Amino acid sequence: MANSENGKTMLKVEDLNVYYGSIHAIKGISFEVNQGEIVTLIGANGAGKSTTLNTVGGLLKASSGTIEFEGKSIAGTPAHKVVSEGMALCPEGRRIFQRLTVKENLEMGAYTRNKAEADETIEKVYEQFPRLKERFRQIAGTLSGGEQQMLAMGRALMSKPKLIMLDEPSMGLAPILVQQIFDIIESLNKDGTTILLVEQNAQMALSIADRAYVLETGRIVNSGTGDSLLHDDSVRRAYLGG
Amino acid sequence: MKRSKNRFVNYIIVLVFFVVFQILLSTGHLSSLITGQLIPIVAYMIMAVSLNLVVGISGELSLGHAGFMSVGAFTGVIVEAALLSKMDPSALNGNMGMQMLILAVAIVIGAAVAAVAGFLIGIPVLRLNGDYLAIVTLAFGEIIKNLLYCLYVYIDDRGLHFSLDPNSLNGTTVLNGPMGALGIKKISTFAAGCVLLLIVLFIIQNLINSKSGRAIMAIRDNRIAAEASGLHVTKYKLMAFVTSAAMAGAAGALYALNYSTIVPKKFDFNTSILVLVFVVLGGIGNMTGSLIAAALLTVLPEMLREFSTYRMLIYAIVLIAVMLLTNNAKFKAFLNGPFHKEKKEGKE
Amino acid sequence: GETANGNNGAATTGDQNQDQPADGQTSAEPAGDGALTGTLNLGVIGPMTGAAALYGNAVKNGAEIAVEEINAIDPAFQISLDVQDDVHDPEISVNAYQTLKDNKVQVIVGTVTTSPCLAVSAEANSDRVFMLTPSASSPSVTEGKDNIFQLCFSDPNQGSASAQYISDNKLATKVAVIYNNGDAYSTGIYQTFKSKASELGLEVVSETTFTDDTATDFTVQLKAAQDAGADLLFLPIYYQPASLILKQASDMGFSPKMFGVDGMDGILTMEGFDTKLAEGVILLTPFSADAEDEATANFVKKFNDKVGETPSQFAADGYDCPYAIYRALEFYAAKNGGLDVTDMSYADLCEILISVFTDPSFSVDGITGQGMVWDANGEVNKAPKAVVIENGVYVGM
Amino acid sequence: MSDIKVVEKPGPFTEEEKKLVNVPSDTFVTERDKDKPLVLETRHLGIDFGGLTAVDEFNIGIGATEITGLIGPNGAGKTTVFNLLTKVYEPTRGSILLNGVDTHGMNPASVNQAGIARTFQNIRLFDKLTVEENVKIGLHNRTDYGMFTGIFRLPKYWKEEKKSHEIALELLDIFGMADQADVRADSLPYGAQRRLEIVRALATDPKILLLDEPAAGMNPSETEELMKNIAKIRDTFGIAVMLIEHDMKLVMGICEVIAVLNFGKIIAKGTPSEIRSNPQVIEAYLGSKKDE
Amino acid sequence: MLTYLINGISLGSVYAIIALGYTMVYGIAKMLNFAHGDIIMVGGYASFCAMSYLGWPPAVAVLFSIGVCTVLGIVIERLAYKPLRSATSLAVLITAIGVSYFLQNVALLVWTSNPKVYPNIFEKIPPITVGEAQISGVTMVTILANIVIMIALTLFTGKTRMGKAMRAVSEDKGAATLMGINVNFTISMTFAIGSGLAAIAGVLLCTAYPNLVPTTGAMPGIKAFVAAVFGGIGSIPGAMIGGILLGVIEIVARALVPDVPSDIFVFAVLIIVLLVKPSGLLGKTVREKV
Ligand SMILES: Nc1ncnc2c1ncn2[C@@H]1O[C@H](COP(=O)(O)OP(=O)(O)OP(=O)(O)O)[C@@H](O)[C@H]1O
Ligand SMILES: Nc1ncnc2c1ncn2[C@@H]1O[C@H](COP(=O)(O)OP(=O)(O)OP(=O)(O)O)[C@@H](O)[C@H]1O
Ligand SMILES: [Mg+2]
Ligand SMILES: [Mg+2]
Repeated sequence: MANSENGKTMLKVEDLNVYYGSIHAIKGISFEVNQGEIVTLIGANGAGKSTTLNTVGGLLKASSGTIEFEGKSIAGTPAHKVVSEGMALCPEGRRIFQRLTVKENLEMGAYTRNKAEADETIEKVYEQFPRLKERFRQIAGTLSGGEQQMLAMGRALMSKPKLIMLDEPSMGLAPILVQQIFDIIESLNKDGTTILLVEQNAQMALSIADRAYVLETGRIVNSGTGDSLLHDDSVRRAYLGG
Repeated sequence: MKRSKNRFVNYIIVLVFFVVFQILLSTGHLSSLITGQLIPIVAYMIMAVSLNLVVGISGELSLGHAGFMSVGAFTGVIVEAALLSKMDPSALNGNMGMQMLILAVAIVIGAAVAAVAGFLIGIPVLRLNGDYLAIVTLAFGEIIKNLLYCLYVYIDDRGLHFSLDPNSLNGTTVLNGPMGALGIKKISTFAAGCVLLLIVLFIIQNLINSKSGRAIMAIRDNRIAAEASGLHVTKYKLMAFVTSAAMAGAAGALYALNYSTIVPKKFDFNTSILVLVFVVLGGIGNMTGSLIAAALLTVLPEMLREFSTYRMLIYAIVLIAVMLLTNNAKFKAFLNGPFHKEKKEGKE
Repeated sequence: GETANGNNGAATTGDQNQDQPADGQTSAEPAGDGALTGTLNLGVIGPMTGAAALYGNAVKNGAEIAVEEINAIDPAFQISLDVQDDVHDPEISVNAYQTLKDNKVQVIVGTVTTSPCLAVSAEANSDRVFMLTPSASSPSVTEGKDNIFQLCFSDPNQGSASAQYISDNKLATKVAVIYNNGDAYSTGIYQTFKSKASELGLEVVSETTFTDDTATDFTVQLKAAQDAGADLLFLPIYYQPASLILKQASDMGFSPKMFGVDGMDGILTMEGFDTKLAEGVILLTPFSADAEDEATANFVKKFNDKVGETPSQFAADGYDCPYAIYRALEFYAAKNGGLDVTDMSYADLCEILISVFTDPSFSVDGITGQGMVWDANGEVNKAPKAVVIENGVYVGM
Repeated sequence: MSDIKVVEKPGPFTEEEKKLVNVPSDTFVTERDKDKPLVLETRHLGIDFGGLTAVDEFNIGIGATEITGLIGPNGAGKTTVFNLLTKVYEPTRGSILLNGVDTHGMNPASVNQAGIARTFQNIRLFDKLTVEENVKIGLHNRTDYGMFTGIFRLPKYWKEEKKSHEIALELLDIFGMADQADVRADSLPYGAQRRLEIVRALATDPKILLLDEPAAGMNPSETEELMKNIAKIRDTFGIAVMLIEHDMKLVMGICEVIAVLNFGKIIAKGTPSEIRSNPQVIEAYLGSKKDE
Repeated sequence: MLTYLINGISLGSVYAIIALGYTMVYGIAKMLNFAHGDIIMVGGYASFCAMSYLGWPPAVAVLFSIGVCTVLGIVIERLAYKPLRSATSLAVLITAIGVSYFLQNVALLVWTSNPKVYPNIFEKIPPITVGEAQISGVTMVTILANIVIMIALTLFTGKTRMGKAMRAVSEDKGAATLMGINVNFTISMTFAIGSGLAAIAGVLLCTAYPNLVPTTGAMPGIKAFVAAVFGGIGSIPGAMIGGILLGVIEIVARALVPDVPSDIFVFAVLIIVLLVKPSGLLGKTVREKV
């Protein structure tokens, strides 16, 4: 969390509105993520965290509002182009390619890059998640829940993004791995990757985040540095379990 | 709650449909075309709601529904011929009661035989899923059609005879291979069709709203969870499939006894597809939609007759356009316009 | 100048003489002079789209040419044609029929194909609409229906005539048959051929079948015929599959005599067809586009101009039907001191036409037969012509 | 959790058997269940997927009203154990005894009818049915009328439907969901979906309830609520609960006995405090830097 | 018997080549493209017109026909299927049926119902005689084309970048997007290739059974669909094997039981095979992980 001071704005979202049919899920939120930061969105179930990430990542269409990535509006840009510009999303529910093998899944993650670079990154991912290396030929759909979660994260890393958005990366992971995941996030950040993190585990998320936003029923109700929110009473009561 | 309200909507639709057209019919305000189409429309409505039980409620794609209709149709014809051979043909003229009795017997037996066919094909086939099930039902429909091509049935003084040899025909021919059934006595009536449709709706809708129907839908939504909740999957899939087959059989008998001749070829893949189009267009799982789509799409090609050679072309374009429109989010929102607001207000 | 004008005027007045009194021109008087006047609404039903569109369109085009000619003969009598598509489906065919009734059609030419015709003829029979089918050849079409008539040979007629012809001319000793057992027409001819053949002592050594769904590969059927030592192959089928059979037989080096029926006519006119394959094929057909009589030549030319194709037997049947009806009405008018068909009910016309068609003294000369007469059953009586294909053209036998 | 007393109950194995296979310990049951028969026992249970042995020598005995935790690293085979118990997978070896009856030859449906109900790691609801209908599917085998009665709406239909409506609402009320009875299941928030799955499983009137990561995706306060409810379920219905969970607060908070799985084998069994301080478990699962 | 086998293979190789296109589109776009048979028909007409009316040499005509069908496939996909990306698969199925009717009726208006006899473009290839039977030139070309296309498709989907993208798209379009894959382009390409293959199939079908009418593609299309399922839909070698087996069963059944329509046996064997192997001969059964 060191290099946030001189970071210029990497992602800027303004007055974003998203509907599911007639359900108004995101009600005009604005936030930004600066280069080199870890920013986290916290909020109860159904607050709209995943919706926000999916909209930024291009899986959902915003009904209004602007999304700028590195100064360029990406609201109308097709999602796959945004990926090649350096943004990656590790979506909720993993969405790995069930019938492909572990290795093929990882290779898909590096679709926008050339093979040599990809081969290099894959070794790094294998280092971070040795289980994936052990199982590189297994059909991904038969992996255990936690293994799939590792694969999803590994796949997102394969594109070597400038900005990575992680939707509950620790979900379903054993405590020992949760710790590891947060370590990985921090080390990624040290290597210069900007991170937008959504976590149920608010405690840990806030403790590594530079800044955080609190989302409640589609609106941002609070924001500040990770530390300040960690000690904010209302936040403690609502999201940290007392 | 919503579902049970819909149920009465459907009965009312059928009743209104019946009353309006019966009045128009008896006052001579209907064109010959519409008059002639009333019974086929009712038969297709039954086909559509029964297929919807399989496709919409049970969630299986069936491409051979016309096969069951065919079984019911030809069974119905044979039953009629067998019954008529036992009586003086003139006794039937003007004897509405007798006609209705024969029709009822033909429909019931047609439905029963179709149900048996559904059971036999259902037991093995329902173990498959998705497109594999679809292809097997398609295969079943084609097998029925081809079997009927070489089935010859006749009645002589020793009774009813079935044969595969065209040269064995003797006495009164009932089924003549590819020529199908000839000289059927037309005993179907619009009123009888509507009664049958109401019965079918009654059975299907009450089934859906009973514990069995819930089980069928649960299996559709998540087979593994349904098993884990103690449901025997095959039993309920079979229940939907056989019920649906029986109703298609009933529709077939009603349909067949409205024409003086029917041919096996009528009940081919294209007819199965046609009924599927009714179901999808009317909305999968939506019985009201099935009724309306069946009626409209049966009449549509006839309404396009003035375009002569462009008729089927326009039909194809209409079909594509309707599919695109009904699946277009904006268009849907537009259709739901007024309700839209209500919902929003209700929520906030 | 005066006379010509006068005639034209007469015709016009004749047409509308319900509204205005005739202005002194006797030729326009409806009754008394045996003239046929008025406008006849004539319906046609057949497959104009779908897999059998070929046959329906041939009939339609033929009928249209005939109607143009008839309308040019005498402005006092006009036919207005109403063509409806039935996609070769009995249900839709009945719909087409009902549409024609709604359109106030008075007489129907149709339907083109057999299965739909069975369904429609039953309706027409109970409604009392006169129907003349150009090509639906099953005897069931006319059986027990006094107002349904055929212009084509009936299946038994063709089936037994074929057997008879083969036997009489000693064309073969061992006969093989390939027929479409998913098709009423083909199966119908096969059945009567078979019984006549056994009656005549013709040996049928191989009987094989196909359906519309499997009408691509005939090698098995041909092999069976070849293995059975057949020296004649009887093909009671339409020309489209027949063309494939001829090709595959030739590829196999199997060359028995080929014998077809009226459905075979048209084979020579298929675009791109190698007529050498059909060399020596014999068929019983009432029509030959190569016939040299004036009527045929005239029709073939007009058809060619209109559609750009040589007409098949279906087209010829379609052409003869309106003429047969026209002649029948003329016949009646002449006998009964004139007839104005405008707004006549179809039931009245039906009785008139039945009486004429069953009148032994009524006969029609058409391009599909000279002196066609009908029996009370509705079946036509005309001489089947056997032709053999030589050098790509029909040659009478 | 200090009030829980765990006693050793003679396990399913004879002394000889224990020597043959490496059984870490005998079955533990709470004092409460000491005199009641075990609800579930497994012997030498195991399954292979191709070359991979996902579960091996899984031997456990569960007391009649016990809350058992099944924990272990990702891919250890926990979910697979549930799948074996509920016959989603047929075991490669070993046997499962439910109330002393071998479940061999049963299918998922009959195992459920025999008394095992479960939830899934990836939520599996009947999406297009309402909340109440989802619960009624759970009540299916307790609703006593057939297809014919259903179609013709005979008096029994009304009686039974009324009964299951009432039970469904009662059950939903445990989680305070009765007011959402008419909502479609797929429009519920994630947490509520997890709860509904539990209610549905409960509705099948099980003797043992298997919960696969019930707290996944829930925030701390929701998790706390869930803990209370699990205890409440056990108390009200007097059934056994076995749960898989990675949230240590929940596991340590409500489980009376915990089994730890690693590479398909049980590496430790014991009370929460025993497990918490077991060096093998810390090494393989908890991690040394744990923040509790 | 050998004769029947060879004849069966001749017929089957035609089914196989159609099935390859079917399975390709199904495997990637996860839709039953019932209009595939009609694209074959258009391919037949396009090459026929090029040869007969424009006098182009067969090779050029075939290329022309591939071009026409490829463009047609892309256009159909864009106009009719793309708007339904998020709709149920049944909606797409019905639309495909609509497209099928549309193509047939356009063909009816353009080329009329009068059958065109397709020229034998492989006349120069002498048939091989095996025992009593002959393997015709077109059969040899068809079998060769099958093998080449099968290998090419397998390599293409397995090895190339585009092929990889196709596999990702077939699994999960949303996730594929997140990988940077242009989903719309990928699906367009799938249809382009599938339709190009349809053109080749059209040429071979019409050469083998030279009878071209607007409904020419319909029945072979359904048979090929059956063949693709038979072999395990989505599996490329499966489509080829399924097609050939289907042809052999059809011919042998006809030879052994001449009185009964051979389709009865074809479909009966299909049902039996699927009961024994629920995902077709070479289809993979993927057990759902719970
Ligand atoms: N596909 C959908 N259709 C309709 N409504 C949806 C859909 N997905 C989400 N919603 C609704 O949108 C709102 C926001 O959901 P979202 O998934 O973004 O929340 P979240 O903050 O990520 O919650 P969680 O912690 O459960 O992941 C919720 O009210 C949810 O019910
Ligand atoms: N059908 C299968 N085919 C092959 N391997 C499988 C299959 N099912 C599970 N496995 C493997 O078996 C092991 C155990 O999986 P399981 O799902 O039981 O793990 P788990 O303990 O529940 O892990 P998690 O906590 O991550 O959910 C894993 O390594 C998984 O990859
Ligand atoms: Mg979320
Ligand atoms: Mg698990």
